Amino acid sequence: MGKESLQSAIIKFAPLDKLLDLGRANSLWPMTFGLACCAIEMMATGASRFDLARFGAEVFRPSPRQCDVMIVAGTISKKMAPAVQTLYDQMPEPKWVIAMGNCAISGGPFVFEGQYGIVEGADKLFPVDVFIPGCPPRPEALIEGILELEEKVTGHRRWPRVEAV
Amino acid sequence: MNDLARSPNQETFVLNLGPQHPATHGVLRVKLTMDGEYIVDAEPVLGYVHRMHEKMGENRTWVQFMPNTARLDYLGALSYNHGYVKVVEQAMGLEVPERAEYLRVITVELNRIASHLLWFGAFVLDLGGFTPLLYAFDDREHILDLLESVTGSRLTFCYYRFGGLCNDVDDDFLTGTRAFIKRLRKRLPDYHNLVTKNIILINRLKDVGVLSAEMCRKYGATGPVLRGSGVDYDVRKNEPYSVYPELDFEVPVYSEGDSMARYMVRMDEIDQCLRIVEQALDKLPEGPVMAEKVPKILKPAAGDYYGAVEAARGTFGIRIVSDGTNIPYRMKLRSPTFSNLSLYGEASRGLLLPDALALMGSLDLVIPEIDR
Amino acid sequence: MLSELKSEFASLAPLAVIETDYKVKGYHLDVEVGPDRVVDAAELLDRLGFFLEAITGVDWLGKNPVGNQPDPVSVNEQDPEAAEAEGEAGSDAPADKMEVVYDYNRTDGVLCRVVVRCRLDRAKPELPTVSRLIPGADWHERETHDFFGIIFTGHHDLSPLLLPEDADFHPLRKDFKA
Amino acid sequence: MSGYFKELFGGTKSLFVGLGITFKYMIKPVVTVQYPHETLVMPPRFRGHIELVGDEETGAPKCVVCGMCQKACPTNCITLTGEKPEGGKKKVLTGYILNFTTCSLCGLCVESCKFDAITFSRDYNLAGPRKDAYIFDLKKRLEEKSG
Amino acid sequence: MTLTEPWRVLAFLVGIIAFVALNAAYLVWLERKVAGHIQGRIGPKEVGPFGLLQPLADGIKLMSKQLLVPKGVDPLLFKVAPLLVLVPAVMSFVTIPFGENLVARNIDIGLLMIFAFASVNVMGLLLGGWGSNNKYAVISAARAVSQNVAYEIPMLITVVTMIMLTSTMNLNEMVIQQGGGILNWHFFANPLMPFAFLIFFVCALAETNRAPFDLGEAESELIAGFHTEYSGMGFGVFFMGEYANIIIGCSLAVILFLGGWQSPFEFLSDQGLWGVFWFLAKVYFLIFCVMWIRWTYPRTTLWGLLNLSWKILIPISLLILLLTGAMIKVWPLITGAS
Repeated sequence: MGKESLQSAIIKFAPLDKLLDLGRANSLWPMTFGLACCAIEMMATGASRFDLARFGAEVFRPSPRQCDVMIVAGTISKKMAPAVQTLYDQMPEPKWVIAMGNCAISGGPFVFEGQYGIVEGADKLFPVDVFIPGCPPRPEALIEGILELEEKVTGHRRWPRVEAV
Repeated sequence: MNDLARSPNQETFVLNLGPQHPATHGVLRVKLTMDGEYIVDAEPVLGYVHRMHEKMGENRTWVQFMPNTARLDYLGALSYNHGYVKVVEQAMGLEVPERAEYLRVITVELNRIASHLLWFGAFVLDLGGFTPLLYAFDDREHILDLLESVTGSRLTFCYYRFGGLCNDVDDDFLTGTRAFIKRLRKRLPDYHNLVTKNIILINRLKDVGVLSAEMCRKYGATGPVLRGSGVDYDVRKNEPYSVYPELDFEVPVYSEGDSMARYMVRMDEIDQCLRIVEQALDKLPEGPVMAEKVPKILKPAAGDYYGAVEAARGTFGIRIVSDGTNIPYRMKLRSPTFSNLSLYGEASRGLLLPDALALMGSLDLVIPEIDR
Repeated sequence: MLSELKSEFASLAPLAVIETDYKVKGYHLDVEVGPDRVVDAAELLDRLGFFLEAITGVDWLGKNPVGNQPDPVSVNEQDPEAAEAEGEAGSDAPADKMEVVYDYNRTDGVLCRVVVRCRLDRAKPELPTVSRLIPGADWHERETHDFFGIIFTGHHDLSPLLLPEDADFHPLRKDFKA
Repeated sequence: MSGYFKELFGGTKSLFVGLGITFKYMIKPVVTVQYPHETLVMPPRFRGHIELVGDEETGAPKCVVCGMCQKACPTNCITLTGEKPEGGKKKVLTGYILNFTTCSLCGLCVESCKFDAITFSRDYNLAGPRKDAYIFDLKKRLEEKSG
Repeated sequence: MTLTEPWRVLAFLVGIIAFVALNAAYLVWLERKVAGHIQGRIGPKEVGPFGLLQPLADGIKLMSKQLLVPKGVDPLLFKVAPLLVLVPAVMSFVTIPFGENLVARNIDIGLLMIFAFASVNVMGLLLGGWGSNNKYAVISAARAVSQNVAYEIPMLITVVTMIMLTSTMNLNEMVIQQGGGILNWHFFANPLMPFAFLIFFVCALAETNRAPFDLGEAESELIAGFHTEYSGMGFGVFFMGEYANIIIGCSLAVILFLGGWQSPFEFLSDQGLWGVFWFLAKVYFLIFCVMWIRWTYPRTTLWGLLNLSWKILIPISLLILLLTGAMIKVWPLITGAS
């Protein structure tokens, strides 16, 4: 459903597209969709110390119809996979996915020989745009992930890169 | 409460408080059969974040299971580390030095305050107030900084070892903790004035989701849920372990059994935890943090052992069955919210939808701990 | 408290009643009963004001249950020794057991944890449900059924609790292959 | 009837007290650390992904390929390859691959290493568009760092 | 600058729609800034200076979003509902006097027209909730209707009291009567007026599903209330409608009680464009209070909400109506006679 990319307009309005991308990049509304421990770090990022609101991303919409980015924060179990797939399909285009934490990237610490319960990585269900490793990653890593997504949407990065000291 | 024994052909509809819902704080699904806005029957459906902890307990060595215990209830992870370490030390008969026990109590109680603060914010968020969550998170960040400077991680700690701790504590942790205690004691009256005394909140919580002591006993509910219904049961007092007997603190008990009582129990527990941390800081002895002769490869004697610890949400019990090798034979994790939630079906019958969510919020659920 | 309990349990013809050392084992009394006596034990403890803490399933494939023989002086210990001897010899010897352990505890300040153990034949693990008496056991039993396939007769709904709805495998059995 | 009025006035009083508190916090300074512009300093014991420690003088990794960390890791994220040069008797490290995406940052590997060859790095803000960027080759990273 | 007829209508039309659109955008910005600072954080900052371009970015994103019409949805109701919320709000700006002679149509029954449109707004919520084939939306629609009906009555009783006091329904006329300094405002006309103002303000809050009464759009219970199924601009129009209704509610409160475009100081009352400044200053102060209340209180219970209206607000507003009526009739007799 919706595999063809949206931008294949016949007449390419470069400045208009750039404006649309800029608008979309600066108001990414995430979905309140916390699975496990990383959800608490996602809430901490929305809280007052790290404050996602500065990037216009603090409107955590509960309904998938009104969000742009799905932050998969936690372990996707096999029982939860169809629900996550439905949520992804319910989101209107253009939509993005951030895989936050090792569990969403590759099953994290719950991968062992003969495991029966979890999907090893969100990219087995739908295309993922930004990966944030860590168990759980610090709130700054999630903000870095959102800046990474904005760089992917607009094509250039407006914020300084921070070297871990 | 109200007469729901309507004629059988009253058309009820099934509402899915789906796996993704802001009020479930995780992936719990509750199948609600509703008659208008009243709940006829509620059936929680679990397993959406089942992470096979007990299966993993059977294919890794005793010390390698440590990170798993922290990922059960990541809000009060240190109590789970403490429970696991305590039951293995009990089985091996290991002696833990005094300083390590005191540091364990200090870090567990700080973690309990952080867990109660997050519950306080999330609970008032369920009731519609957004701001207290941000104030609670602000305080919680201070605790996470303290614990991160000692253990290295913010949420999923792996700090305790069998026989002690993996490294000692430096001085600015101690001064930082005292400063934090002063700061939180100044802010708690604000929380009470903003939320506890608020007439809207009182109307929302008074006589909502009343749990009798008998129903709690029948379902095996423990922790603040049980203490909210008038039963004075706290593992730290009933089965004294670690250095809790040397520290004096009360266990808050309210007998009304409604959501307001459970709310007040947890808010008073924050004060008690502050008292415990303060006393433990004063009595902190010098000395090593790790027992001397801890065997490299741990092999507890064959047999099964049970250990219980007071986690933030209730009694966390671990039943380990060892067959003498260094791989555990069976690891049963008794999580408190599993039993606390099992009474939800019966307790929420006849409630309105917002009251049923207030009841669920007052049970303080962490879903990965229920699904294990 | 313990003496009163032991006398009460005497009427249930338990297979083994052992007083264990709380400091090491974590519980005070370890009672092993047959599958048919489980409901009576639950009813007795419920009457005395205990609450059910947990139900644990253990799969003893190819091993003999080590549960309740901490100190060799326990009261009647015939069958485990016998099982020990020929357990090693036969491959899937009849000794294979599936064990269900009930933990009971008190909340009124008297520190007394009682463990009720019941051993079932691994091929057809079946025992009556206690969820009619103690509603809290409902989910514990469904979960034990999920992981071990132990059938609790009389349970109103033994569908998978933690595993996906259509799960027909029992992951915590020792011979489970993913 | 008196309960009705008492509750009414007590209630409205609590409402205005609540407004006062939020106003007090509105005037208080903001606690935000504006991440890309201002950053927090990580405590010394912060647990980022593990990294090899280079010898002071030669800069070569201290690791002697004993494999203790590989055995200690609960989720076997570390794969070690080393081979013994013909003359010398000590093994030399040729590859140290860390699959950080399955690591749970428990610290058992750092503890099990007797030669202090690995420590926790201080990378707290990793994020990127590619998944395999987080299967680190620690030997190459050490060489780049000591450069 | 008196414009001739067709140009005057065009100018006011453009003015009102620009006022509503700009306000809807920048009230969202103001709300997020106020919420931020109450909670000790900053709010939108990186998008343009002080985050001023944030509403622009939100607008562009919402407009360029895919407009999903889910299967099983009643197509007509689903599409009409957001308009039913926005259009009445915009149209009731026609009779609101922004300045001395700055009013689109100075109709004699301006107040009645505004309340006629206010009731259409409820239809929007109901049809939106019912049309989107979503159980949560149906529950929230039922709640929103019962809440609006419950709070329409005390609001109208208070308005009847004010009409009795000023013996006119023409909004501009009402404001002129409150001329000459702060003491002539109706707020200070007689000791009951502060209570009437409080009741009117609480009803305005409940009417627009805001603050402690947001049971219609209860985020933490009913996912997103009646606009659960709306994506992109459908949700955007609902948002604009909500903020337009808030402005209407606050400006009515200002006109009825706080002296519309009259300046609070005696000597400063030589009008001109100053009237607009005073009017907007008062309206924005009330809007700030609405936001301040929203970020302080939890949500009330449904029966608590209805009890508040039927058992507390209606009796008191009836009492005020009677007492004001008595004061108007009896007071001049006493003072006049003696």
